[in-house]
Amino acid sequence: MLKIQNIQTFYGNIQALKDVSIEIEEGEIVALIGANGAGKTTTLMSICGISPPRSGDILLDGDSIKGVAADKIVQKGIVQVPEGRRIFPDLTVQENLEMGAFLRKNKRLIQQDLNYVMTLFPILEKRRTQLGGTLSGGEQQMLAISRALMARPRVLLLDEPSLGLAPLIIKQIFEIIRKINKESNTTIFLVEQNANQALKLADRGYVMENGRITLVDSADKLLANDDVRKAYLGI
Amino acid sequence: MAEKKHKLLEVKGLTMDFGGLRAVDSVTLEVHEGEIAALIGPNGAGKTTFFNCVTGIYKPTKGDILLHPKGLETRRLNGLKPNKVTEMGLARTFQNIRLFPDMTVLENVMIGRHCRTKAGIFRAIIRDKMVRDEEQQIIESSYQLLEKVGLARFANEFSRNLPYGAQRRLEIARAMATDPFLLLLDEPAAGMNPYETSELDQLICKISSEDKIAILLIEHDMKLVMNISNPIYVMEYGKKIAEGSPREIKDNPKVIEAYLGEETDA
Amino acid sequence: MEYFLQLFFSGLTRGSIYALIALGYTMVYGIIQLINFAHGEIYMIGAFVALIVAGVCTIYGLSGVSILILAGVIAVIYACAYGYTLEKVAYRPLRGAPRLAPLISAIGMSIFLQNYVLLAQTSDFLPFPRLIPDFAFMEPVAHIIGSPELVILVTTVVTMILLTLLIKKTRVGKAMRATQQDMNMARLVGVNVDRIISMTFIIGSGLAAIGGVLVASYIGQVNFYIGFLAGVKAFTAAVLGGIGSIPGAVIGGLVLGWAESFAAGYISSAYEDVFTFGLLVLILTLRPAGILGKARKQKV
Amino acid sequence: MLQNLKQSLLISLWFVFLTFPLMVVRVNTMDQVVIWRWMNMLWVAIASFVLSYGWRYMFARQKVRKKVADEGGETRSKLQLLLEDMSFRYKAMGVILVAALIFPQVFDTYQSTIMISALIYVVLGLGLNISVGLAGLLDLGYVAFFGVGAYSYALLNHHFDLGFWISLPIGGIIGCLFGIVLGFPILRLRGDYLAIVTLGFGMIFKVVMENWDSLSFGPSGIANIDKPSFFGMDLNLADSTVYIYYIMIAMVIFTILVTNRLKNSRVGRAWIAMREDETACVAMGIDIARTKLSAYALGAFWAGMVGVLFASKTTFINPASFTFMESAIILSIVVLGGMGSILGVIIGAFFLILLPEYMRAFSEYRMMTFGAAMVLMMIFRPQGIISNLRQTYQYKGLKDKTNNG
Repeated sequence: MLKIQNIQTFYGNIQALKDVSIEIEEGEIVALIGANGAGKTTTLMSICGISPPRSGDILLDGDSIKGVAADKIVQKGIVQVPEGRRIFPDLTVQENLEMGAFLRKNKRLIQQDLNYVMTLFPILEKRRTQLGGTLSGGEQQMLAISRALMARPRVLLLDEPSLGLAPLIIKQIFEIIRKINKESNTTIFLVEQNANQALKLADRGYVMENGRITLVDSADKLLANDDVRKAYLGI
Repeated sequence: MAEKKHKLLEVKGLTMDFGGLRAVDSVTLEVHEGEIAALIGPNGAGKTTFFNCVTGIYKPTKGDILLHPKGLETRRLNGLKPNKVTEMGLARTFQNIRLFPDMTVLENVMIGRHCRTKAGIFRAIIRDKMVRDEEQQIIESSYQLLEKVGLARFANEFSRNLPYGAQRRLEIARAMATDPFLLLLDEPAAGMNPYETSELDQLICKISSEDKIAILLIEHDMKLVMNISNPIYVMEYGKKIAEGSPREIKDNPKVIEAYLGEETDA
Repeated sequence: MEYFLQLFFSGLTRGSIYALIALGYTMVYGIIQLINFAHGEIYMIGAFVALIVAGVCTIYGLSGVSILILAGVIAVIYACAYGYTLEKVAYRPLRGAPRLAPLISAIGMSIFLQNYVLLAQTSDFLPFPRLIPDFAFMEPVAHIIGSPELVILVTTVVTMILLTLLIKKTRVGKAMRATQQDMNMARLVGVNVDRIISMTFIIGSGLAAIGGVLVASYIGQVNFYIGFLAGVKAFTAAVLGGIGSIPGAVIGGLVLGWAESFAAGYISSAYEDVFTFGLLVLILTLRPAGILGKARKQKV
Repeated sequence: MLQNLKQSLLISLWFVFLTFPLMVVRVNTMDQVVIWRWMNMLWVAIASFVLSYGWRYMFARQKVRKKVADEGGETRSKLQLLLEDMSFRYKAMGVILVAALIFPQVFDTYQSTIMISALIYVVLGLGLNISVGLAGLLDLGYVAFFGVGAYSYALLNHHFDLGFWISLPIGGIIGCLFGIVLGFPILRLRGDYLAIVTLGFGMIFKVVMENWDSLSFGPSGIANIDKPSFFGMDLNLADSTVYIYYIMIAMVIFTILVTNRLKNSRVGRAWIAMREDETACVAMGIDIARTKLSAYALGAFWAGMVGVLFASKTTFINPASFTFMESAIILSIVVLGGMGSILGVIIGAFFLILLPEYMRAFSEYRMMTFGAAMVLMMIFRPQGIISNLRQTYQYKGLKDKTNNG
């Protein structure tokens, strides 16, 4: 459903992505793993239209979305939970969630989804009127995921959802991600440094190094791959 | 190695709070003469914040940072301005490269010489012999540093036009130009390809052995870390969770857990 | 005491006008970090358009508060159109350019607009028709606060309330706040940031025009150059309050209005502007981010 | 094609609407008359229609250029390449110097006077270039230092009968002292805050000069300031203009020499580094406070000095000469010319000062054109006329040879 074909993305003169191709089928969970600075975040930003690729193409259901404005891409159903959460710090939790549904008009359905994410993460109900910036890291991550869900995404892009969180919360968040995938058949593209966790959750995985995809395989096989283990643990 | 080495940097119970968030939680760490020490840990563990405290960019909430230059008296670095810290002999590089993009490669290194040279405004205008000599010396020594990191052929390029890996090495050269006895490298290998990384590996060892500069580095590339550094300190959630030789670190279940999630089957 | 109250109210009136103009600066700055130097000119154009409408009407024999309202509405519409065009022509092509470029462009636009009005109209001060009658119910307090002041205060308060509602409650307002806090994230939830920036310019310009019309009818004259000083002072107010902060702009405007009014009343009216900028230097030295501004921790 | 036409028609329609009240209706509320100037609508429509084509063309060109740059192609203009050729530069400098020296012999006093004011702005531009162009400290009140210098000389001359030559360094030093004193509170400020505070200083200076009658004689200013003396001789107007012209040429050369040396010195590099990245700069052991202050004070020094000359040239000064507009023009010289580039600033000064002078025929339109030019320049050539040239050093015992812009 989402097809990235040989994209090259630059930051100024620095080439961040070199010939990256990724395919994601409907309903799948695909993980992109790699070290810091490998180009994972850039990949997501290229898909979302924030840093459009200079060459190559990105197709959604066969239609090119390369060069389409970021807000139009959201409208097409690709929604990102960016690295570092990026909650609007001076909006309340409720307002943050409403911002997630910015492009939707149907008030009743929005309310319904609001209730849904509150059951998914009950803590958000409690924090409803609090400013986003005052939440703890884990709560912010939950809010960020919920905000993205409010857009009713067809493809959910997650950038390092485990970053800086305690193991228990990571576990909780990964379970929710699985649940979102199962319950609403949302396609998920997960970018992680925490390779083990990500691959356990995903169906398939891509490994990225220095802006290139170096390995593609099913998640189980990648988990067992010696190179992957070496790359991440230096063992 | 049995002989007790001179302790250069001593950090005791360093704590840094941002609002309600404790980014660094009573971390204790030491760097001795001739060492290449490494500080590792998952993203967001507080490593860079630790660097920023030591180099004076942040003022730590609690704890002591003591510098013991050889043959000089001990200095407490807490609350000193970053330029004073650098003057004291402690230089650093940045995680997200911070070169001076509109200056040439050579000029970037020449900036590093600033705190070791003297010419003021009036002398610069008059440009007497001493100033000219000093200037020439800055050029020569900067050029030598560029040769050392393998960037001499780029000397007159704008630094923004350098490839990524070369920019990282330029940052190291620039930091070395301040004549440090201790060098703090923040993710020097980030964004480098394996070939560049192995070159960097050699460069760091060379700096350590030839220039007698002790090194403390933050790094994600485990291969690099395990190859060249000893001791290794591991941070997670702002706390130091382990320290020791590469072998000890590899076998430490806490470390494996920190890197892989809660699994301990590695 | 009476003198004090007089100064108090004249400071309040003045301050509320500064606040109206300062809002435009602060909103634009909050989103694209640009000192919109031409904002004062938008204020001037608003006043001028109002003068033209009111002038034509009075010459054809119409008069009264309703004319002022008509002139005000047309002035606001035109100011909004100018603000929108200004952004499109002079600032949008410069998105992502070095920081000084849009600032120079803004200064250029300010010079351009001033001289455009000068050429199209005149360099003379034109009297603005007196359209606010002395209300009978104001008689007992007229020596402290006059009818025009009352109109200004009521209008600004109503405008501020409407603005607050717009920003707090509406979809656009929320999008504006979100864009200000994190522009790329706003894009990622589907906000058309370009449109929001245009909206910001339009709203800010409208507010400035309201200020322009009020001042013109209060002071009673208009000239192509009035935008400059008003603009500089309003920007000072915005910085005082903490630029980027909407309540900050209001507080900054009021502080500035009172400071000027009291300083002029008790110390020396000639040095009014010295107090203005002296206050600015003082506050920024003590609190570099302004009264309500937040010091942003920069990431290293 | 058709789409372009439609777009241009729409733009034209929009501008007709936009300019309608101001361009068409002219109301004189004093005499109670309204003049309707309907023809203006036609002019606006035609002008905006034509200009919209030009606008589009420029953007298309810029896009092409950007693509070339992305692919690593040559984007420097022919002029820029020529300027990087050292032998050409030396020749050009020689020619310009000779032309500058014989100028007053060939042209009349009026031309020399215009040239003097252009040269004054060259020095002002170069002075401001130190703080804005090199050190990156945006200063919107620079004209205040110019005023300080001018008033210093006027007052010293008026009260103590001090001559031009002795006052010249004094004016510079007083300007410099003001720079230091005003510099202290703003050291902590960054970027736009700095800009607005400096703007405030500029305004304060003007207001104080307008009102402190006992010191500055208020808005009426100080008249009968001595012109520079030439070995005690009294010169007639024409001769003294020529004399001042040569002083000015010498001053420009002196300024170029000094700023050039500074730029290529340890101090100058620290300024540039601070402009590029303050955090990295301080991590290199550079004392930011001292570096900022030195740049600010040195910039003020030139302004003070050239202020003395300005006062002696006009023999009359009042606060009206030191408005924000002046600061804006000096800043525009620096930015339009090319930040940090000495040659660029010189060209920028001539461009901005001489063009309006020689456009006096269209004097009505010149300020408007000036404003529009600033906007267009920023949009289509934000790096300025001359972008900063790369500096090269020779090493390995070779003699230091520099190439600078």
